[in-house]
Amino acid sequence: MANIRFENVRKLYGDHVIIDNLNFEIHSGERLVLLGPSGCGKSTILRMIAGLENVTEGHLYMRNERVNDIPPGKRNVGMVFQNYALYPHMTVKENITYGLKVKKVPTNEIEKRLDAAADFLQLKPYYDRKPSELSGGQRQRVALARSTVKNSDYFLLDEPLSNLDAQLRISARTALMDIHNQYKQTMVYVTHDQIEAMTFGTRIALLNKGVLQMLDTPENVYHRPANIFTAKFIGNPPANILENVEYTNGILQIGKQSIQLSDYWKNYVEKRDRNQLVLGIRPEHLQLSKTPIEGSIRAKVKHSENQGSNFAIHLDVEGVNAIAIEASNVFKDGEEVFVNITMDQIHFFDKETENNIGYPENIILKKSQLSNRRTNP
Amino acid sequence: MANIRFENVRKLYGDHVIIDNLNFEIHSGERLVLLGPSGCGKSTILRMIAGLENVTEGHLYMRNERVNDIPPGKRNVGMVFQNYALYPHMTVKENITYGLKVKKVPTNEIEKRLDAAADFLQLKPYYDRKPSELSGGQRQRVALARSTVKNSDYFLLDEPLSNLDAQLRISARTALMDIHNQYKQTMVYVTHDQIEAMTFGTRIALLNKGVLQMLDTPENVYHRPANIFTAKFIGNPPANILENVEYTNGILQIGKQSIQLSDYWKNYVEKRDRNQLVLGIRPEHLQLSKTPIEGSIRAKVKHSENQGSNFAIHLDVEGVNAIAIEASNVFKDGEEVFVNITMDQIHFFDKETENNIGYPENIILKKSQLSNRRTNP
Amino acid sequence: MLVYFKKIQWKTILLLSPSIVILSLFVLWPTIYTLYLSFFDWNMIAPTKNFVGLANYTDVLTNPNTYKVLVNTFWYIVILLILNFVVPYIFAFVLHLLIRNFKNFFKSAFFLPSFISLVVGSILATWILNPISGPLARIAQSIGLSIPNWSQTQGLVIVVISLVVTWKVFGYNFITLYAAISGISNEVIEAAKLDNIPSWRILKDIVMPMSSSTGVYILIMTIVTGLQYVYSPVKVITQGGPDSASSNLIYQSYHLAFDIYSTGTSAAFSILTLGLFVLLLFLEFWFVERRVHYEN
Amino acid sequence: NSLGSSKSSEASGPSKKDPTVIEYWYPNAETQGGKTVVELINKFNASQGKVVVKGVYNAGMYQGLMKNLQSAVAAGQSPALVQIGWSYREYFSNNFKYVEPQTIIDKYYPNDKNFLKEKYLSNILDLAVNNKGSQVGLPYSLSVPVLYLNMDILNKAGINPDDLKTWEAVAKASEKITQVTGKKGLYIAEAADTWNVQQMMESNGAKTLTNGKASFDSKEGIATYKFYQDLVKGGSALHIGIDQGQQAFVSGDVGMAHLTIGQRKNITQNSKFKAIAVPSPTFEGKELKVPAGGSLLAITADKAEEQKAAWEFEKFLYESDSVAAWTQGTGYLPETTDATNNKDLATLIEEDNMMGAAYSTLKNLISWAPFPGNSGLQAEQMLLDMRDRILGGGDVSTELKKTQDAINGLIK
Amino acid sequence: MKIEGRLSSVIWKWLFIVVVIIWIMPIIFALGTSFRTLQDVYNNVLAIFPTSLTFENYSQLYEQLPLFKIIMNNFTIATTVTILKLVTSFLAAYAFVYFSFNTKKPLYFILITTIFIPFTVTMVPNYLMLSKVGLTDNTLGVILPQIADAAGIFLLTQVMRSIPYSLIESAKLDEISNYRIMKDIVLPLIQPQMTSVGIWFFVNSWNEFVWPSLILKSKETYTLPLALQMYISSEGGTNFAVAMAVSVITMSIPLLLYLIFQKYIIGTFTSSGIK
Ligand SMILES: Nc1ncnc2c1ncn2[C@@H]1O[C@H](COP(=O)(O)OP(=O)(O)OP(=O)(O)O)[C@@H](O)[C@H]1O
Ligand SMILES: Nc1ncnc2c1ncn2[C@@H]1O[C@H](COP(=O)(O)OP(=O)(O)OP(=O)(O)O)[C@@H](O)[C@H]1O
Ligand SMILES: [Mg+2]
Ligand SMILES: [Mg+2]
Repeated sequence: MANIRFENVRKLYGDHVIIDNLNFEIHSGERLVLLGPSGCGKSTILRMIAGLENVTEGHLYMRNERVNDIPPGKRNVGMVFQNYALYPHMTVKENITYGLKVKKVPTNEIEKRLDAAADFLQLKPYYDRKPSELSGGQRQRVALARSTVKNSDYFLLDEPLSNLDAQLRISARTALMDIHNQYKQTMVYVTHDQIEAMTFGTRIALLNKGVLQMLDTPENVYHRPANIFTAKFIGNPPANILENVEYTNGILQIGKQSIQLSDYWKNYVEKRDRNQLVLGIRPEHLQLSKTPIEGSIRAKVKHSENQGSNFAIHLDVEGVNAIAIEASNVFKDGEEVFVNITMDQIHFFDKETENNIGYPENIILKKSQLSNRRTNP
Repeated sequence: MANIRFENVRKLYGDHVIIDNLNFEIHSGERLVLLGPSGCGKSTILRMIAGLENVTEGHLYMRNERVNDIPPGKRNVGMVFQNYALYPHMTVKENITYGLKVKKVPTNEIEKRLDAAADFLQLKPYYDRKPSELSGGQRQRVALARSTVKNSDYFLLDEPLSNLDAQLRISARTALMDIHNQYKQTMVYVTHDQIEAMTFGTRIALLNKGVLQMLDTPENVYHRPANIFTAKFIGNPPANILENVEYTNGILQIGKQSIQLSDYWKNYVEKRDRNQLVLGIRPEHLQLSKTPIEGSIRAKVKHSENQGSNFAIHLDVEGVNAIAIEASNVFKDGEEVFVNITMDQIHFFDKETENNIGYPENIILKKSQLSNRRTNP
Repeated sequence: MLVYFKKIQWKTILLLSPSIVILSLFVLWPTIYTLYLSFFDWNMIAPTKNFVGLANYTDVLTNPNTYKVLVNTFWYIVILLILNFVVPYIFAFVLHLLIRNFKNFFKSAFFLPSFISLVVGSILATWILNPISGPLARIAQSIGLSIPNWSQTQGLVIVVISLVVTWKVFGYNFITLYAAISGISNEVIEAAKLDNIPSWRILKDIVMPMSSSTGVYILIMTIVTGLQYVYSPVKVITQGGPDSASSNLIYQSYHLAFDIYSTGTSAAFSILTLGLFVLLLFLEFWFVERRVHYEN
Repeated sequence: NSLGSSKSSEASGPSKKDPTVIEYWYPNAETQGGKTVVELINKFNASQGKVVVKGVYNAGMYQGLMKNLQSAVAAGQSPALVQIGWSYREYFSNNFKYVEPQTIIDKYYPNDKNFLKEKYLSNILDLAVNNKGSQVGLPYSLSVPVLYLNMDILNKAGINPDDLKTWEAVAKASEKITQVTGKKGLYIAEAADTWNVQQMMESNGAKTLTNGKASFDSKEGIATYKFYQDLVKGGSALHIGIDQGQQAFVSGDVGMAHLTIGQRKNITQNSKFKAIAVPSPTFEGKELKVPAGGSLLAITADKAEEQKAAWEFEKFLYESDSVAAWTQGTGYLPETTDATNNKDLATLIEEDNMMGAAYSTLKNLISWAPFPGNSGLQAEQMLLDMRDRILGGGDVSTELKKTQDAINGLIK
Repeated sequence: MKIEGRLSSVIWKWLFIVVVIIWIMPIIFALGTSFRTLQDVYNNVLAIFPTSLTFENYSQLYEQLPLFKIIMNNFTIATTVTILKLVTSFLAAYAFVYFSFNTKKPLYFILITTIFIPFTVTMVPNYLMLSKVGLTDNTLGVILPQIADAAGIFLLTQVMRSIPYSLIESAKLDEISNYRIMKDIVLPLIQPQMTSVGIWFFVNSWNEFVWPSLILKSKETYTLPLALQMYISSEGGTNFAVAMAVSVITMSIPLLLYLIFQKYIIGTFTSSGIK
């Protein structure tokens, strides 16, 4: 039962409150991805789990035991530090195997693990180099290799692939999943790469300023964001947020334009008795056409961005910026376009609390069709 | 004329050849993105431009002047180091303004630049912190701010946003573009983020093991990869590469299956007199259907990956791995599907040289329609 | 690495010349002069110097006392290395990483005796450790023990004199090593802690190598200045006795020069001592230096 | 010192002719009459206008003074007047330039023609004559070893101080003290010289030197060292360095101490017990001999003016009042015959038991092992090492033989 | 750090306390002795604190010596020596670490070798040299040879070599002059070592005895360690009480300076994480 539980955890650095009253549980053997803006406290959480940072207030449980006072070495945690923390005076090989040697793991076992790690991280040619003679990405890989050979119960990774190229990152990620499937460690993984978050995590915890925003499966985080922050944070480009949307009698007033809400939404919203709403919709759920369609609204193309496999079309919708994703770009800058909104895919947020007001039942059904969960490779 | 030209540049570390005979020019005022696998020599190139690393052999020109022996301070180069290189004993503010103060830039000018940089990088609350009291991403932002305030002729950025969250990364990138539009420095930008590379660079230089693979606009690099390496490296997921494709009389033999080549390709390939070919096609140019279509080939779904806005469907095509991108996932693991290949979007590579054999004229026309270049925001 | 500095030699000259001038004038030149004197039989004041070739050297090398002093010197080095290198290293490590409170108190308290001269330290030692009527002896007597007659006991006298030197030098070595250890990136040590590496291995495998550039300094200074510091307590307490049992190379060359006025043999003795030290330094550069971790 | 002297000559400005400034080097720490030296200098300077004496204290006793003198002379800057320890007599006279006092007298002060003969006992004057027969200087401080007694302890042990005339008796008393009181019986000074041992040896009929050759490896020599060694081995005598030894005695932990008369003040002032002294013991049936400690005054000035000035000052120092002050300040014995003209001094010698004990041995004075030539200092060191070895348990006869051979090897 | 850490840290703490007591006791003993009469010292060896407080030892000193002048001499010498040593060492170390020139290694080796040269070798030739230029009995004559010490170069070179080079590179890119790099980057980073070696230089120069005793003749130019020698004698006995009074004065001045700046000094030793 290698779980982790935060109970009313507070963490201060001096006077700065970094984490304020954190409560959540990481299940044994899951791969939890920690997401959040820079400086929100991700590394701090990892460091508290590792025991490198003391918990200012509250309780931290691991294996259902309170560990506030257990030293780091006794927690059986492996960790990839954000800035690597390699031993500068040891070679790559020594860096990777040092911990095992001290633990008196048999030499052939050490060699086996070393080879396996060096293999998937392509480190073999650098065994005898010192960290100072490596490139940034190579150093990061050594850091990753060092903690994978440890086979610990808990495995904390602080942006372990941020300095690797896309291809290597994919293969490393796949290898990490293989390792996880084999050893079923409890993994906590910090990343800024959304695709990594979506594909790697069994659950995602989204933090902002030390406060947990949402903790759910990747599908739910993406498709059913709990609040505006989540909707805006997840997705690249992020969800479009139209504030100042007025609801009256089934009609949404967006700036000077208005659209008719579908019936199930109308019922749902009316029951909630609100008329000041925030509308959220993902770029890929906006369809553009050159000619008006029933229920579409006018917008102007500001510019478009080639993203390789598709284009991000930046729009001006009633003075608000919005982005749509299109497979090909047939729009000229400044052109007027018509935006069609898929009613199934929109979110409404409370203007004050910024929380999602929820979904009518038949949307939930449809969304769940989408979230046909991927099985592990 | 703040250009940079490498002429037969070789760089060794001890006995290791890092860069072997590099020849290329970076135009004055352009935004060149340096791409390449980890350890290929990107940072080394930046460091040679900055003058921090000497050129073992060959000539490096800046402003059309040979600079091999010009000290770094005289080159007017700003640089974001991959490992930040912040001054540990100075506060954030001091770190950012130190260089300007020494240069005796007037105080109000310093304040202006500081504020501007701190603004777009959201650093204001941390002015009086030491680097050791910052999160990883915050440190990176300080490093970035420190070099942006410099307003130098050359601006070298070594993965400057790798530790930032997606939203901040986008806004920082946009701000960097604004700065660039204002000052028109010559920017060399190292990144592992493909979207960043595609959206930020006016040109992309792709390196592998110190050898230049391709140097062209993002569109051309994406849509007309010069060789197999480029095709495989660019794109996420990367292009599908089917080796061992036999060409005979307009028919491509792929494993046990065969497809008819379109006429223009047939003519083109025949003129080149080859029959051992490598076929490349991007995942988004594979269409899947549950029922066979004219010219499609059979494949098996291995598994699918939710990437947030779409799904990556991993296929087994005649024993070779391939990936297709679909907006929604209607396929079950293990199901048989039919893959339709868009003839306009395929690439053929020479089996030996691995170079692209080129395109028939009418494909060039069609592709250029796609690459309707984005203008700057 | 950077190569540009090669060109601006005048800056190098500017920065180095004060040290070079002063050291040449007050150390190098006297040394050369001493080398010259080592070939003469002279006492500095006699009007003529007698050239005696290598006689002074053979004198020194055939004198059994020389070897006695050499052995003493070896023991001084061993004891001083333990007390002034190994122990402060451990203490600095423990204080930095294992102790949480009163850090500043301990730092100051360890450093405190460094402020006192060795002459005073030696006088104090003579009194406090007087085996008949010193305070320690009185305390020992009251519980039925007695203090050994250390100043007349071969071996023990070296230990006690080393302790006096340690009393003064320990704090400086400690604080210098502490500064080096506290400069080590915390995260590297944290990485080791996570792996449940025992503290002594963290010290041996991580902290010592990573602070080794300062460590080398302390190592060498412990040997070199340690031996020079021994001079004061020996002079004050034992004058090298009993029967040269507390003498070392430095004291002996002083003794030859100023007690016996044998300038030539003293010069030869000093030159041989210097040669021995340089050999040690060479060995250090050979064996230790390559394992020292430098950032640049 | 050139700076210092020019400064003091300016200070005494108004006189018509600039006074002659000379340096006088002395080793007297504050505990050893340093204050008296300064008083005497001041008194002299105030008494006349022609000569200004600048006193220079040299730390580290005669040894330290010699070291500094060596350097100064090498640099061509010798002082005018120096105190030279007796043990340095030969070394000094063989290596430094000095003027015999009689030379100066004959040259400049014909009136003082008989000064030396009148002022000193001949055995005392001879102390300052080197092996080659040259009068190196004039005796200045005279010290002899005496046996200090802690009467509190002796009374407890039932020992009569009058019985302590021989070393044999002292040895018995020492054992008795240890038996009765548990304290240490005897401490014989172990300074960085073998002065005290020499007293024992010579008083046992052994000769340290015969015809310029070491001769202590004799039956008597061996017997003396054996005697000393047995004392230490027996446990009642203390074997310890001089600082700790005198500390132990003053603190009241030792019954008897064979120390220089120079310690008189220290002992009387700082001890709490009743302290007296008896003359150095001799061995049964043997004549008492005491080697002279202290120093001679040598004139090292080479300019006529300075030589004259030095002599003027020296003469002042030998005036009976000066000698009396000196004797009282240092605890040394008066070296001149007319010193007792000073009433205070006369009463002191008469009434002070310690002073009296020392004074009574003046007639037994011999000079301090004057090994010839430059070998003296090395020989002294060898004797010292030998003492350490013997007291540390070495075999007496082998050690004596070895050392004697080595010293004679040096002298040859 | 935590439970087990706590146990061993308690053991260590007690060990430290024992060492501290041993370290401090002699100082307290010296302090106590300086306020007792010599007779009291001889006869109540165990009493650390005076049975009857007396300032006699101090007043005796004050009468016999130009105490203020002596302290000023000492101060001038120690301060000058310390500053000159720190400056020259720092400059030389900087050149050795950050400049490259072809004779660097041998030159460095030679300079470091001078640390090994015992003072017995240099003492007399230096005396002869200085007396030739008339610097005997002169403060400058005491100062000059004391500056000739390569230990500072050695330490600072070692420390500078452990500063991450990228910091210097970053400054070089900004065309920061060497002077500013020294002042703004290198100096702050090696401040702990500068402080410790600076204190060490000061204290050792302050306590230096052998050389001044050779060169200083008149009481007006004396330093405190020479004053101490006036109360030490094997012939007349050592006046232990007065000697301790001199010692207390001698140690209390640097100690006082240390205590005044303690916050600052010890603070520099806690600045962790240069890298
Ligand atoms: N001091 C050195 N000695 C030997 N090899 C070195 C040294 N420094 C760098 N290298 C090698 O040079 C190659 C290029 O390094 P560089 O830092 O330029 O890579 P990079 O492209 O920036 O990689 P990354 O994306 O991982 O940062 C790497 O393979 C690295 O191992
Ligand atoms: N020693 C410190 N003193 C004060 N504040 C600190 C200290 N260390 C970290 N912080 C602050 O704590 C907050 C959380 O830091 P943390 O490193 O956990 O962020 P993070 O989520 O890992 O960010 P990033 O993605 O940029 O690495 C940051 O705002 C940081 O400025
Ligand atoms: Mg972080
Ligand atoms: Mg790099």
